[in-house]
Amino acid sequence: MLRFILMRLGKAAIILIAILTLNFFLIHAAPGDPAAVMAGEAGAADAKFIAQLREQFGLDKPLLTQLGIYLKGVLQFDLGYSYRQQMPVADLILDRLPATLLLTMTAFVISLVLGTAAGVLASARVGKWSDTAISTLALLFYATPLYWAALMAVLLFSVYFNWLPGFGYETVGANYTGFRRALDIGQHLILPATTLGLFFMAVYMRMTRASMLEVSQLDFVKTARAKGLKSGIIQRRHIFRNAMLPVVTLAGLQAGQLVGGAVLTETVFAWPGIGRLMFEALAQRDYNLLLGVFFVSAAMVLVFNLITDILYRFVDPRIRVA
Amino acid sequence: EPVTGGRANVVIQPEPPSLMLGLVQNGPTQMVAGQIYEGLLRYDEKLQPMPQLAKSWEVSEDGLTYTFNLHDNVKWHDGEPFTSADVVFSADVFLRETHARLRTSLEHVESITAPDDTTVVFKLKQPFGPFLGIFEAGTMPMVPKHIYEGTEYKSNPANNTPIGTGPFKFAEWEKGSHILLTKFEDYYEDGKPYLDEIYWHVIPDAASRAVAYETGVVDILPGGSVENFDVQRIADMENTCITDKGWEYFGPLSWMWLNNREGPTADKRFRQAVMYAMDRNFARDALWNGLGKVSTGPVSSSTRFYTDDVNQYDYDPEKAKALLEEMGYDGETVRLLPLPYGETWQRWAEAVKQNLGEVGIDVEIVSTDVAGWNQKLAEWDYDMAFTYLYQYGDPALGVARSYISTNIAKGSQWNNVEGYENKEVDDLFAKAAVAVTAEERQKLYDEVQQKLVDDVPVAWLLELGFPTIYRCNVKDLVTTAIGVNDGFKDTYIEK
Amino acid sequence: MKDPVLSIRNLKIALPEGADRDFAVDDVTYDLFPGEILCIVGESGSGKSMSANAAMGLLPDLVRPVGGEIIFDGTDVLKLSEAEMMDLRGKKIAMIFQEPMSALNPLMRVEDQIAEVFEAHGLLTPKERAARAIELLTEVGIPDPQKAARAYPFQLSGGQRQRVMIAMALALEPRILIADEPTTALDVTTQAQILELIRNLQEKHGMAVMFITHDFGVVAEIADRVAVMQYGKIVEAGTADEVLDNPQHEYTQKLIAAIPKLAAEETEAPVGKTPILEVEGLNKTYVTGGGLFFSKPRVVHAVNDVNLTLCEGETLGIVGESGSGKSSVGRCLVRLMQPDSGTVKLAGHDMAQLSGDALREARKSIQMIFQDPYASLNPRSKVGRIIAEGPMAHGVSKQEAYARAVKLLELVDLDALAIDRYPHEFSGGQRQRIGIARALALEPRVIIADEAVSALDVSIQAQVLDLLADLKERLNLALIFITHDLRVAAQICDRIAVMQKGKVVEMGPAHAIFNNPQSDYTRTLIEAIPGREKELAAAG
Amino acid sequence: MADFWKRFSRNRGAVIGLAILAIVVLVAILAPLLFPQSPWRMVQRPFLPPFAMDQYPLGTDALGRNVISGLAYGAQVSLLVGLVSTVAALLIGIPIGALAGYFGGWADDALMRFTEFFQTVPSFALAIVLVAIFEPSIQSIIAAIAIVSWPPVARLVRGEVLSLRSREYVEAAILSGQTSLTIILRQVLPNTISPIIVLASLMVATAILLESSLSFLGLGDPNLMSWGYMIGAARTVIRQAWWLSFFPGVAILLTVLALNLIGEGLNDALNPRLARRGK
Ligand SMILES: Nc1ncnc2c1ncn2[C@@H]1O[C@H](COP(=O)(O)OP(=O)(O)OP(=O)(O)O)[C@@H](O)[C@H]1O
Ligand SMILES: Nc1ncnc2c1ncn2[C@@H]1O[C@H](COP(=O)(O)OP(=O)(O)OP(=O)(O)O)[C@@H](O)[C@H]1O
Ligand SMILES: [Mg+2]
Ligand SMILES: [Mg+2]
Repeated sequence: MLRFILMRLGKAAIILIAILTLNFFLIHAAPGDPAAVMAGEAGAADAKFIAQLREQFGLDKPLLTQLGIYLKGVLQFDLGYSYRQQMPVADLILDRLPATLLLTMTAFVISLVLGTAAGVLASARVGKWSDTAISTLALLFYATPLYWAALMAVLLFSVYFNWLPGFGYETVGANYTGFRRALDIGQHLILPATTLGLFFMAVYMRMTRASMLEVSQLDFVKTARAKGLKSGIIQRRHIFRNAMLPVVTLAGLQAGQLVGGAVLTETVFAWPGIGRLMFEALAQRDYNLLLGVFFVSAAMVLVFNLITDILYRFVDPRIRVA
Repeated sequence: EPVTGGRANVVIQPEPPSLMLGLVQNGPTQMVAGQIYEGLLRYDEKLQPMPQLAKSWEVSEDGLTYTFNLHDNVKWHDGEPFTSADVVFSADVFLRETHARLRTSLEHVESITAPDDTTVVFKLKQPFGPFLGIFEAGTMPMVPKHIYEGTEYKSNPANNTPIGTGPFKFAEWEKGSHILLTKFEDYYEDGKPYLDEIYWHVIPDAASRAVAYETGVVDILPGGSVENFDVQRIADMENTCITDKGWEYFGPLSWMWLNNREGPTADKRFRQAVMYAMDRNFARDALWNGLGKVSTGPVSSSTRFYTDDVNQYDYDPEKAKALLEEMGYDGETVRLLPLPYGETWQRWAEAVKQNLGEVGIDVEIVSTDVAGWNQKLAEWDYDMAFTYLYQYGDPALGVARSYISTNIAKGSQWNNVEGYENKEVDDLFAKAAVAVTAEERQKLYDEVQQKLVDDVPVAWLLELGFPTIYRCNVKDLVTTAIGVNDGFKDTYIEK
Repeated sequence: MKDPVLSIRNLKIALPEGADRDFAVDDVTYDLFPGEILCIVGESGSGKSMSANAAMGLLPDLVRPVGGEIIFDGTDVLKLSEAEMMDLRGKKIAMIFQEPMSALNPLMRVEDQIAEVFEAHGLLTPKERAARAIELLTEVGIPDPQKAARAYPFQLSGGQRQRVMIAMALALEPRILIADEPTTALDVTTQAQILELIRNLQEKHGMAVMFITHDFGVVAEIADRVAVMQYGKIVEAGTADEVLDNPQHEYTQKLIAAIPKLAAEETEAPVGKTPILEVEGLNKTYVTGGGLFFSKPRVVHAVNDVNLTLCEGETLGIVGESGSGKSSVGRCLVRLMQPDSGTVKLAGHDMAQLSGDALREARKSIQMIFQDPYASLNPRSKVGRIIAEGPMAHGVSKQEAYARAVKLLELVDLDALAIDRYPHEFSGGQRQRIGIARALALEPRVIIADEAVSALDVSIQAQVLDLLADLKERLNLALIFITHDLRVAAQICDRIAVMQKGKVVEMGPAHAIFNNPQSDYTRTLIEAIPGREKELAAAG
Repeated sequence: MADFWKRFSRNRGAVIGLAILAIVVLVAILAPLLFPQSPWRMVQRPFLPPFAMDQYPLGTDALGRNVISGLAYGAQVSLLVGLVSTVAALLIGIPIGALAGYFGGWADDALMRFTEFFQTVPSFALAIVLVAIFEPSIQSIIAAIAIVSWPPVARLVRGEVLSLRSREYVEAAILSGQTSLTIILRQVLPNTISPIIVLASLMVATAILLESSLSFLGLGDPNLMSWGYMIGAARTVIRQAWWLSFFPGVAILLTVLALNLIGEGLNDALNPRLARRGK
């Protein structure tokens, strides 16, 4: 097991380096450089000023040298310095990461729990009107553009009914502490997490439903019925567990992707996460910061894949014992 | 009567990269750090200098020697006393290295000296008309010598906990969320500031900012915080005041760079046609919610030495068509760069495209992000491009730079980007800058404005109005030409 | 005679719309008596499983009984509620299925799956259940029952899994055991063991067993009484002896006649002396798993130093249990797989060393007929194209290739119009003929038939075997016939090679192998052939 | 074909989806006839509410442009982006998947690592970066969407090819002397068509969503009126003019929904295993 994890980590490291390298070249291929942006923001600049900035950031060195320096830093767990924010990239990201994780993991749990529950329910009533209703509803959520749903949710629940805060991470300035603060954050979390979660719920719902139906056709289900087991037990113990295998795989892929993919939600809900950080870094060509965000979100994907694989080993004895 | 106590909740957008005003001078930094750092002077709505760190000043007859007398009880936020040595260090050492805009102005300065702890003397090489206009915090912020001298300025750890002399000191910065400033108890002006603290809320989405005001989370929306479409709706709310004052020093003027070097835009008639083809009144009403003014030329009406005695380009598509006909425009596509600063600018580009399309000019919008836009301008890779620039109260500081031929150089978007070359204009600007009397300067600037408006080196659009919206019980928010940027010193909240 | 435990009366089961016929089971009546083994035989799709499933209330969705009754204990099972049915299942009637691979839940330990039977009927404490599970496993003869109880299904062999299934079925001592082709997926030797086990348990517990099979060999081995089904109807029923020795119905007669006879005749081998294919020192090892980063790989020595010679016009059989390496040998010969070492001389040229165009050229003379008549034809190509593709790839013009395809279709007794149809429009036997035509299209000298008739029903099997024998004669082909069915091998082969664990353990003329096997392994194989004793008794 | 249609039409949702899609396609094609004026043209006062003037049934936007005309032209963009980027993604994904699956070994390893790599980068973020870097235009958007959406195709095709590759008819083709290329093109790929079609129909839907998301973030082609653009532009005025974001949102919703329904229908009709279940 340990060996397996180490192997996987090694492989992940290689993928990460590859991703960083690709992105490094991509970003440098883009027009514009951070010095110009910063000069621009300063309200005035001359060639000397820009040259100063470029030198300060090491942008005057050959590209490959820059890449080398960067990767060397990364290998020593140093993600570099953000040009624009004048802070270590790692600090900036760590600052924002909890918010993103909170949002995406809540959304993830919502989507997984609701999705599988709905999927199981629908599969149990396949062909009946309730199946159609559940499936259609899920499909509707899936077909709704995320940002649009978010806008409508803000309009409805925040502006019109004024039930929930429509943006932000917490009530700024309220200085809540302890439980009160958690409650406050929780309230802020409801809208973004639900809109994000409902979208992905559809994916799990469809997958669970299909998988349940597929598994219920398998021979061992017939065996179980021949034993005289109650259909509830058969559903739970035999069909559900087997049907969850592909869902687990999908969930592992999704959970990681969510972290880097919450840009839209974070934008609409003004959620201080790394998705937004990335978007800002991109517009400002804050190379190190952008690469850092990519690094972290790709690492998240890999971590979640690894967790899935480990989980999978627990669920599926064929892999565990082999 | 001012009341002490209370908190101001203000929106800040975008989040400033740093609060060290000596190193970074972008808009949001100036707004927040303007409470932390101070300059020697402030300016009233008429751009007349007012005391700040300098309680008084004299200018010699010949216009070459400027003497400033400083307050003697000023302390830095860390308790160290502020003296003339700090001024000399800031202006002569620190800012010369870090502040590109100031550096240009300081080229006129021969020496900066401190005869005693509360006196500073600037000696100029030759008279420089706008010199008294460069002492506000954003242009010449005072930085603590005892912290920065001999260090690597940009990586000094103190940059994260800025130390100034201003009415508020830095307390906390939750990145992506808020910045908190608290009252500086040892401030040198008695009883000021009135507020206990200022919360700057980082809310990156314009609609969210509007909601934040509506739901009472914030009380002050500095200019540009909400989309223009929202201004009226919010202004109509109860207990809400709105002012478009506080931008006089900056005099933000928008225009389209027109590439004078090549393509159809190299032809003066084409450029004039562009001016006639644009319905700028519509743009102001539809996009800017009726705020701001249609510009008459290169100088903002709030800037000194403005004149409206120039050719007027009213919306007249027929005239535009005639001009195009005359020059024999063949329908060549021109590329238009919008300003990547939000929806309004995007819409504006679309409206201009539509306007120009109606007189037969084929426009293609090239969309880029901030970095791409900067680069394209700096590399002159455009045909037409939106922008807006500050004027800093005086044509010599904020106008000439865009039109004089010595300022044509790739690599910057703050100079003569359009590539306009006119010897007469160069001469007039040069003379006007060093002329001693205001009358003399006015005459020269009248002439140069008329010439420029005839040549249309760039297509002027609007003098932008950036209204500040606030609850009416927030008093004395905008008291100077710099508005919110240094306003909180006087602000109090009525109970 | 005693009263029947289960009595099926005029059962009629309707199939959903669009099925191949209206009723899966049409007016079927039969009885199952205590203490007897009733075999239901018939070809695939004849409705054997349906009637049994109906008794368990386990019919597939949309398949409904529409008439008749199934009397158990004096009540009509068809009228029971689902709750009553649940009580019946597992406790009074138990069932085992064909596929041991998929009939157990892959995620649950064996003991838990057995314990579930008790749980389902609310019997015993969890501890007792576990103990019973081990007792049951011991009873069905699983080696090391303690360990097997803790195992997951994938850790057991097919035969062991089938034993687990039986243990589960026996758990509550049901009065009826329904076994739906429980040995079809197993090797002959394992099959023999399982049949014996069922027989013994039946005697010990005095159950009634309904045994479903399509194999008359199995019937002869195990049945007390037999019911023969065709198209959803019972065409003949009686005691095993009556039906096997003296079939009345035409269909039964046909089926019995089609069974390949075991006794290989001592033929005058028509073997030309010229060897066409000489195989020497062939080796093939599979390494699976492992990969770039993963755990220890699994190594299987599938072909272990195999030597073979095939002469012109000869048929060489390769027999052996599943996994013994038969297919691997065949695939190495045609180079669908690269052997690790050894030479394969085809008419003097070493195939094993060729590659690229030379290999393509050499393959013209050695072709293959595949097992699965469904998977061996591209469902998206028309038959004409399937046959003509080979010659065209070797530069024959399209017209000529198609003309040849028509001839070949006639040769295998198919209509020339078939070239314009898709494979799915043909029956299994017809498809196998198409496969044969395709193999012949390149005018090969050697044909390898890997389980070419295993997937076919007996009657069709007989036809295809006849066709092969006929073609071989007419075209002077040499044939390598790979099969696990010794009866088939006995019928068609001149010489036979017996494989075990990658090695050829015995090779010789067919009659010698059957009548005078030299190795123990061959002997076990032969003894395990179902129905052999009865056949010998009849012959002898 | 008739058989296929019969099975497809048994799924009521799929038929509804097809009907909706047909309408969208029709509107897209007829847009220039229905609305001869450019959708960018400022025709009335800004923020004219819906149903106030017959000529502008869905009102006007912040610049007084006709919303319904924008919707019609937006349909063109959405469908174009959806289709072209899907085709592009298929053109990348199918060869990679087919080669990996057919040849196996190190080729498979290399190609799959490559694919995995693209799956590890958060796809929406990558799309944003690509569009920003190559500057927003219809080409760059299509390219970016294709680049982030091909990996599932490659995986699907690889899986299918892997299982088809050991099918006996493929082995028969090898024995009959056909070249690898012929075998891939003639024997293998035609049999992967069904799942690819199903996947493709869903990819078109995803691509439309992706395009609209990019436009929403201001990364759309500034010279083309698209639905995402309309919502993005309307976001800031959502309070005073709900209809500006509402209608294009509904348009996207319906189109994506339609494509998903069609995808499900295709799946039922093309997947014989499901079809037999007689759902
Ligand atoms: N789930 C199902 N849905 C619809 N029809 C079915 C289903 N299962 C079987 N059939 C049909 O019912 C008929 C009888 O099937 P049954 O399974 O009883 O045959 P069998 O004799 O057991 O065949 P085999 O030897 O192949 O198992 C066949 O025509 C078959 O096609
Ligand atoms: N592609 C493969 N990769 C790894 N192992 C394989 C492969 N093919 C076969 N084997 C293993 O090699 C051994 C011999 O397999 P082979 O298919 O030759 O047996 P067989 O005698 O044809 O069996 P059957 O009667 O089941 O067809 C088996 O243990 C099998 O598991
Ligand atoms: Mg059956
Ligand atoms: Mg085999």
